[in-house]
Amino acid sequence: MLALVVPATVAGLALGLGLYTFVYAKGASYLTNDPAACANCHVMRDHFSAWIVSSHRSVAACNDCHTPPGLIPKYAVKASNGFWHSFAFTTGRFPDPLRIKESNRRVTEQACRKCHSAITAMIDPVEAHRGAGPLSCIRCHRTVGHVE
Amino acid sequence: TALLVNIFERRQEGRAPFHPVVAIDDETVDPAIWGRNFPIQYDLYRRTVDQVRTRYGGSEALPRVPDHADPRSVVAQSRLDEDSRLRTMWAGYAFAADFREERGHAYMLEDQIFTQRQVVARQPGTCLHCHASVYVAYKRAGEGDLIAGFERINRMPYEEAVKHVQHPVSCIDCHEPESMALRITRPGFLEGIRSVKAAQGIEDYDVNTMASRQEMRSFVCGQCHVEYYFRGAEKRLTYPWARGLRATDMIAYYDTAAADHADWRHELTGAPVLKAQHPEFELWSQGIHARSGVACPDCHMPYVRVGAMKVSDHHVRSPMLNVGNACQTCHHWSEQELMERVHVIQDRTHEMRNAAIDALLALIDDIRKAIERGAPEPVLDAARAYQRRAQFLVDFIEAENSMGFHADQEAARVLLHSIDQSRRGQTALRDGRTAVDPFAPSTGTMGLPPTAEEAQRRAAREGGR
Amino acid sequence: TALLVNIFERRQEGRAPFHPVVAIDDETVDPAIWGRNFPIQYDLYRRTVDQVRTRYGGSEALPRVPDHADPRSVVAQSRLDEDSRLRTMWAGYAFAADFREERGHAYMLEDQIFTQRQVVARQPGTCLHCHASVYVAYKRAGEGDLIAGFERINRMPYEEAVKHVQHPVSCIDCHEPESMALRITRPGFLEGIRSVKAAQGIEDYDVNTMASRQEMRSFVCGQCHVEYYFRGAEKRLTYPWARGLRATDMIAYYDTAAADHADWRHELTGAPVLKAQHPEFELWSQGIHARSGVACPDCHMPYVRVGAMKVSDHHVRSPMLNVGNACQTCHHWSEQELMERVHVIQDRTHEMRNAAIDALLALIDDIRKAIERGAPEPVLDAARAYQRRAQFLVDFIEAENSMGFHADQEAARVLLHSIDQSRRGQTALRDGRTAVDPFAPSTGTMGLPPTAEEAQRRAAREGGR
Ligand code: HEC
Ligand code: HEC
Ligand code: HEC
Ligand code: HEC
Ligand code: HEC
Ligand code: HEC
Ligand code: HEC
Ligand code: HEC
Ligand code: HEC
Ligand code: HEC
Ligand code: HEC
Ligand code: HEC
Ligand code: HEC
Ligand code: HEC
Ligand SMILES: [Ca+2]
Ligand SMILES: [Ca+2]
Repeated sequence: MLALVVPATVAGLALGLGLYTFVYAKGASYLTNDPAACANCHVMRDHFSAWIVSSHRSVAACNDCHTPPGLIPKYAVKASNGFWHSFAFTTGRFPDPLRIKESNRRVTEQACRKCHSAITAMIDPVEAHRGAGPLSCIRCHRTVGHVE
Repeated sequence: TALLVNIFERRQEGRAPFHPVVAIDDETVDPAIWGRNFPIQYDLYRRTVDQVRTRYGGSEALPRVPDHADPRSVVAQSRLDEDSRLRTMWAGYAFAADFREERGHAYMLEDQIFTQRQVVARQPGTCLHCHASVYVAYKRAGEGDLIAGFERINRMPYEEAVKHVQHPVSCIDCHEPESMALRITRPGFLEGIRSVKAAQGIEDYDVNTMASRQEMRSFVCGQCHVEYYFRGAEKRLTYPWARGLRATDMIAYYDTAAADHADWRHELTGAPVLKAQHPEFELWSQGIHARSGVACPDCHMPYVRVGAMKVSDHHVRSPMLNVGNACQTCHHWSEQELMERVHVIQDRTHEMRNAAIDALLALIDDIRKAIERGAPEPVLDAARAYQRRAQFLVDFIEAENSMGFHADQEAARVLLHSIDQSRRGQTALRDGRTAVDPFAPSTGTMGLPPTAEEAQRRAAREGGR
Repeated sequence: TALLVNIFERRQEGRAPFHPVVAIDDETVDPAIWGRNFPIQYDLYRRTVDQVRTRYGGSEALPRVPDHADPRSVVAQSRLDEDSRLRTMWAGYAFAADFREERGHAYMLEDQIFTQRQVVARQPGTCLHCHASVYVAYKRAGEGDLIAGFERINRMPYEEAVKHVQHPVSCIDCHEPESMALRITRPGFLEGIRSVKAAQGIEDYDVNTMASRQEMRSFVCGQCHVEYYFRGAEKRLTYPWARGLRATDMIAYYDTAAADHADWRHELTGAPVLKAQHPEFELWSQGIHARSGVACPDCHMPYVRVGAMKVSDHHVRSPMLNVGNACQTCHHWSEQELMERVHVIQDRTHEMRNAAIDALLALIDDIRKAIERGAPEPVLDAARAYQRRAQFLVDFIEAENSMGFHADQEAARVLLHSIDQSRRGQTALRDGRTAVDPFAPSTGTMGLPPTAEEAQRRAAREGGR
């Protein structure tokens, strides 16, 4: 019995807290495309300033690389990131330095293709063969969005 | 090429980046035919005839007067003239007659045919494995069975075997005709990599079905840029990897499994010595780049933009001639700074290599003198055992072609042990000792480093950190 | 422009908003007072009492029963018990009596006062230079003249000199009270760095006015984490850098300029030997991190988020206890992977170090035996000259505290030459040779690497890439 109640309560609390902070901590900025919105959080500022000086500042904003194409998936990712970032931000429970999560790294990898599939058409298809792993753009172009 | 076109079309919403004009199958050896479908790669591939020298690599184009025996009008510089100590190290072996700086892929077949090493010694068909497009030749000689054909051609005298090939390494040796995916066509590597994986506890490893794409990017090069020897009378090409890929693992292998094998008996000392050869793949596997998932083509065939397309630069060459594309995507330092970093690493390796060669030559000279003054055989044999080790270790780094860059600390470790073995040999000889100290240094990773994929998965498990 | 941006951003964070609650001047030694103005840094600073062991670093907290002579209830583990070969290497010197793993800054003064090395030998006041907050003490002893006070305290017996100090290294030793800017307060470094710069052709180098901020970030550590000796009767603290910062440059220095200097005569061989000590600064200067503008605090005092603010982690310690902040800002690998990379480098170095110590001990044993059987002095002296070199080189890496990490290939180069000198000594002895081969390996950079700033300026000139 107790075993059921406790987690439930915790979840409830987390959700409540999450929703609260989502609003309070300007989590709503997730719904815009304005990079400055992301920089609302001081923890995002390093990445903002590193993006400002990157080769992509004038061609791609945060969401171009950190959300998948298509409205539904886009806001799905935003919702989850928005919730977790807000939650993490409020609880202060997050790694320093920040590390992109595997799922978000995949989102970003796909983002490259959104814009560059033409130039990479020749090198990309080879991956389609066998269990051969996909080609990772970030492996070589890690700093396109953020100059270190 | 149907499959390939489909892939391109799916990706390109109909904009295929190339138009297959000819059909290519698993018998198409001539790169010119493949080139009709992939003109960019073919043009780049043909540029491997260029010769430009770097501080320790590239190659110098030396003009020569062609003669009946050797029609080449240009060769690479002689490494023997650059450092005549090599003649002493290899005394009594074909390498003491002719050893040149290696050059581009375009020359691999002619350089093998016309080297003086073919004149001073009779070579087996095995040699072709890495100097020609032998894939189809093997299949034909084996009536469809690659390995059977490989074994048949190994046993032929070189002059006869060479009649079965026409081209240097070609598209078909690295690519599957339908998909252009990378593949391994060389029996030496198929068996070699299986033996390493077995040593790591992975049974029946089949590289062509089990390797990741990123691994394949290095394995295709590892088909040839490796240490090898000809096992037994059937001259079977063998990569001495059963104990691991490190030079010290190979010593362990040559001290036990292949204790009876010697490439030749040293002319001055009578020691049963070994010739180490181009272990780029093995040394790279111990370095920080391999550990970081950086493959040979990342540096030697970096992507290059041609028109609206990015392609792998099939002009395989020294990255020092192409630092911009080869290094700067990952390292944001200036070209000059990156070259200096390579030179610092190479100069240090070169200094250590020289010290190790001097130590070896001192040992060789000591043994020679001991023979003259009639030292007892058991004592001489102990000293010869040390020479065998010391010489293989220093030759491993001398033969490796990056002058230590592929794994700088590991290269130094190998040279340090070479000097230590020379030291033990010199003192054993003077003390008249007949016992040979065991040799089993064991740090580093015996096999290939964790792949980028593995590292990623681990990182993921740790929650993105 | 990777690094500059980092540094720039950090400079911003470095300027933390602070409200001075007490006045601090150039006489304020007590860190607690500075701590009133900078509580965060002070709290972190005090954590250097923590003791945690890593594979090759950190330190182990060994409880002991305090006694009258030594009131410490906890000490670090003994390095002599871990590897008793060190006792033979240092036979006849105080280090053979007591040598422990070093621990946090908080212990520096007590560990120096109570080491057995103080019991078996009389030490000079010079020792304090790196174990206490001596800046104000020097100024007072010199009536305002830092150098004069330094010279006066050097000459005092330790027991007397120690009365002039109260604290381990403190804020005032690294910071200017008004601006909190970094500064050099140690005469040994002021003179040492001037001598290197002079060797590089830069005259009258004044570190406090001419060094860049990024350089200062390493120089403050270089005040103490360096090789040194006491010159002449006045026991003047001297850093042997006049030929360069590499171990091999120091051999050249000790073979010529300081040929008459010996730290002690080896008990078993009578060789005039040298003790190498903690050359972290020198080894780091030869590594890829120094070359990339990465300073000691980047790894040992990385920026840490405290609330909304980032401060330098004044809990100076092993980065292996803090990989996230210390390494992951620059390296996007998992913590586990980064630690494995360090361990691979350290394990290789450890293997080579062991081989070099064995070779040295073999030489020491040979000389001892040669003395017993009454070999002629000139022959013994030649062998002793080789011992002096071989021992300093291996001790250089043994004493350096990163087990090769700070410059892995260079550490291997030093160990390789150590074995080579042992080898030459052993053979010279057996052949009864009296001549000593010259020793002048010369690759690498003699001084400090081009700074990040220089490298970037060069990059900028070449057009940004
Ligand atoms: C051109 C593509 C691109 C754009 C635009 C971009 N990023 Fe990124 N971002 C990346 C890539 C690629 C990574 C992963 C870096 C890595 O794996 O080291 C990343 C990682 C991150 C991280 C995680 C930290 C890390 O290094 O793993 C944060 C936070 C981040 N981005 C925030 C932002 C913000 C905020 C913006 C807008 C101001 C932005 N990004 C714009 C490509 C981009
Ligand atoms: C409510 C404050 C806040 C806002 C607004 C915000 N972030 Fe974050 N972000 C954080 C925090 C806190 C973390 C660390 C979370 C973690 O690593 O667990 C983070 C981490 C990240 C990461 C790396 C970790 C991961 O989840 O992959 C990326 C990428 C990122 N943010 C992108 C963005 C983008 C793009 C925007 C704007 C659309 C944005 N952030 C807006 C607070 C915020
Ligand atoms: C919103 C579209 C967009 C996205 C998303 C995007 N790029 Fe770009 N990228 C561009 C444009 C536009 C340019 C500049 C024109 C050009 O050079 O093609 C560019 C330039 C580049 C360049 C050349 C300049 C340089 O920095 O070297 C590289 C490399 C690159 N992108 C890689 C990437 C990678 C890798 C990703 C994913 C992490 C990515 N891009 C995501 C649009 C995009
Ligand atoms: C193995 C390293 C590597 C990988 C993986 C890689 N690239 Fe590149 N990329 C390069 C190099 C090298 C260049 C420079 C080519 C040149 O300038 O000739 C480049 C250039 C580019 C450019 C700029 C071309 C131009 O000059 O405008 C874009 C855009 C690009 N890459 C996108 C991508 C994308 C998207 C991916 C993943 C699908 C990717 N790259 C994967 C190495 C890589
Ligand atoms: C991180 C970059 C990098 C990787 C990865 C790499 N190499 Fe190299 N390689 C170099 C450099 C740099 C040199 C030195 C070139 C010179 O001195 O001119 C070199 C030299 C060589 C040479 C001699 C070239 C010459 O011009 O004489 C060969 C052959 C070679 N590498 C093969 C390989 C093989 C095979 C692999 C993979 C198993 C590999 N390399 C992986 C950077 C790399
Ligand atoms: C079929 C055997 C074979 C394969 C496969 C092979 N190589 Fe080679 N490679 C050679 C031979 C043989 C030479 C020397 C040719 C000569 O000197 O005539 C050579 C030469 C080289 C050189 C030296 C060029 C110079 O200018 O000195 C480099 C670099 C090189 N290979 C890299 C690679 C890389 C990278 C791969 C994989 C992508 C690879 N090789 C695959 C056999 C091979
Ligand atoms: C396992 C693969 C392999 C085999 C087998 C092999 N080679 Fe090579 N060979 C190479 C590679 C890789 C290079 C380029 C690197 C180098 O020269 O170190 C090379 C370079 C050469 C060169 C040019 C440089 C030089 O040494 O003058 C000649 C000539 C040569 N090989 C002859 C032979 C002969 C003769 C045989 C048979 C006895 C043979 N090779 C067997 C892989 C091989
Ligand atoms: C020594 C090995 C080797 C040889 C020979 C070779 N290639 Fe490749 N090729 C590669 C590698 C490695 C790649 C990169 C594949 C990957 O990343 O999966 C590649 C990629 C390609 C691709 C995919 C697009 C690209 O450029 O990355 C095409 C098409 C291609 N090669 C055509 C050819 C043709 C045509 C020839 C003969 C003229 C040829 N190759 C010879 C090693 C080779
Ligand atoms: C695909 C990415 C990639 C490419 C291409 C690459 N490197 Fe690296 N390099 C790395 C990584 C990763 C490391 C390990 C350090 C780290 O994690 O940042 C490294 C380390 C190094 C180091 C320090 C290690 C040592 O041995 O001292 C040097 C020097 C270096 N690279 C030079 C080069 C040069 C020169 C080239 C081109 C010939 C090159 N790299 C190509 C990714 C790359
Ligand atoms: C790139 C990172 C890096 C830089 C820069 C660096 N170090 Fe280290 N240092 C390390 C690592 C890693 C170790 C090994 C720690 C261990 O084994 O636990 C180490 C070990 C040490 C130790 C022994 C620590 C212990 O726990 O016993 C000292 C002392 C030290 N370093 C001082 C310095 C000084 C002084 C400098 C500058 C001149 C410096 N380091 C620069 C990474 C660094
Ligand atoms: C005034 C001299 C002095 C200065 C300045 C100094 N150190 Fe030390 N350091 C020492 C002494 C002495 C010890 C050993 C203390 C002991 O074992 O009791 C030590 C110990 C250490 C250790 C070993 C800690 C452990 O757990 O083993 C590290 C790491 C270290 N110092 C790094 C640094 C760095 C980084 C700097 C510069 C920011 C620095 N030190 C500045 C004298 C100094
Ligand atoms: C040039 C600076 C410097 C001078 C002078 C110096 N030390 Fe140290 N000492 C250090 C540093 C740095 C460490 C920590 C690194 C290490 O232990 O290798 C240390 C560590 C120690 C330790 C703890 C580790 C051990 O060796 O047991 C003792 C005890 C010690 N020193 C005693 C002395 C004595 C006694 C003298 C004078 C004869 C002296 N020190 C002079 C810098 C110095
Ligand atoms: C062994 C040297 C050393 C000692 C002792 C030391 N610091 Fe620092 N401190 C540093 C270094 C290095 C920095 C980084 C400065 C920079 O980047 O320019 C720093 C930075 C600072 C800063 C600037 C903000 C920051 O955190 O980067 C403050 C404030 C500071 N120290 C206060 C103190 C106080 C208070 C003490 C005494 C309790 C102290 N320091 C003792 C080396 C030291
Ligand atoms: C401020 C940036 C920075 C920090 C902090 C840093 N590194 Fe590095 N590291 C580099 C650079 C730059 C290189 C040279 C290769 C390159 O240019 O990417 C490098 C190279 C390396 C290499 C390859 C060289 C070699 O010796 O094999 C290793 C391993 C490494 N770092 C580990 C670490 C570890 C472990 C830490 C933390 C204790 C650390 N680094 C901290 C920037 C940094
Ligand atoms: Ca070459
Ligand atoms: Ca320690």
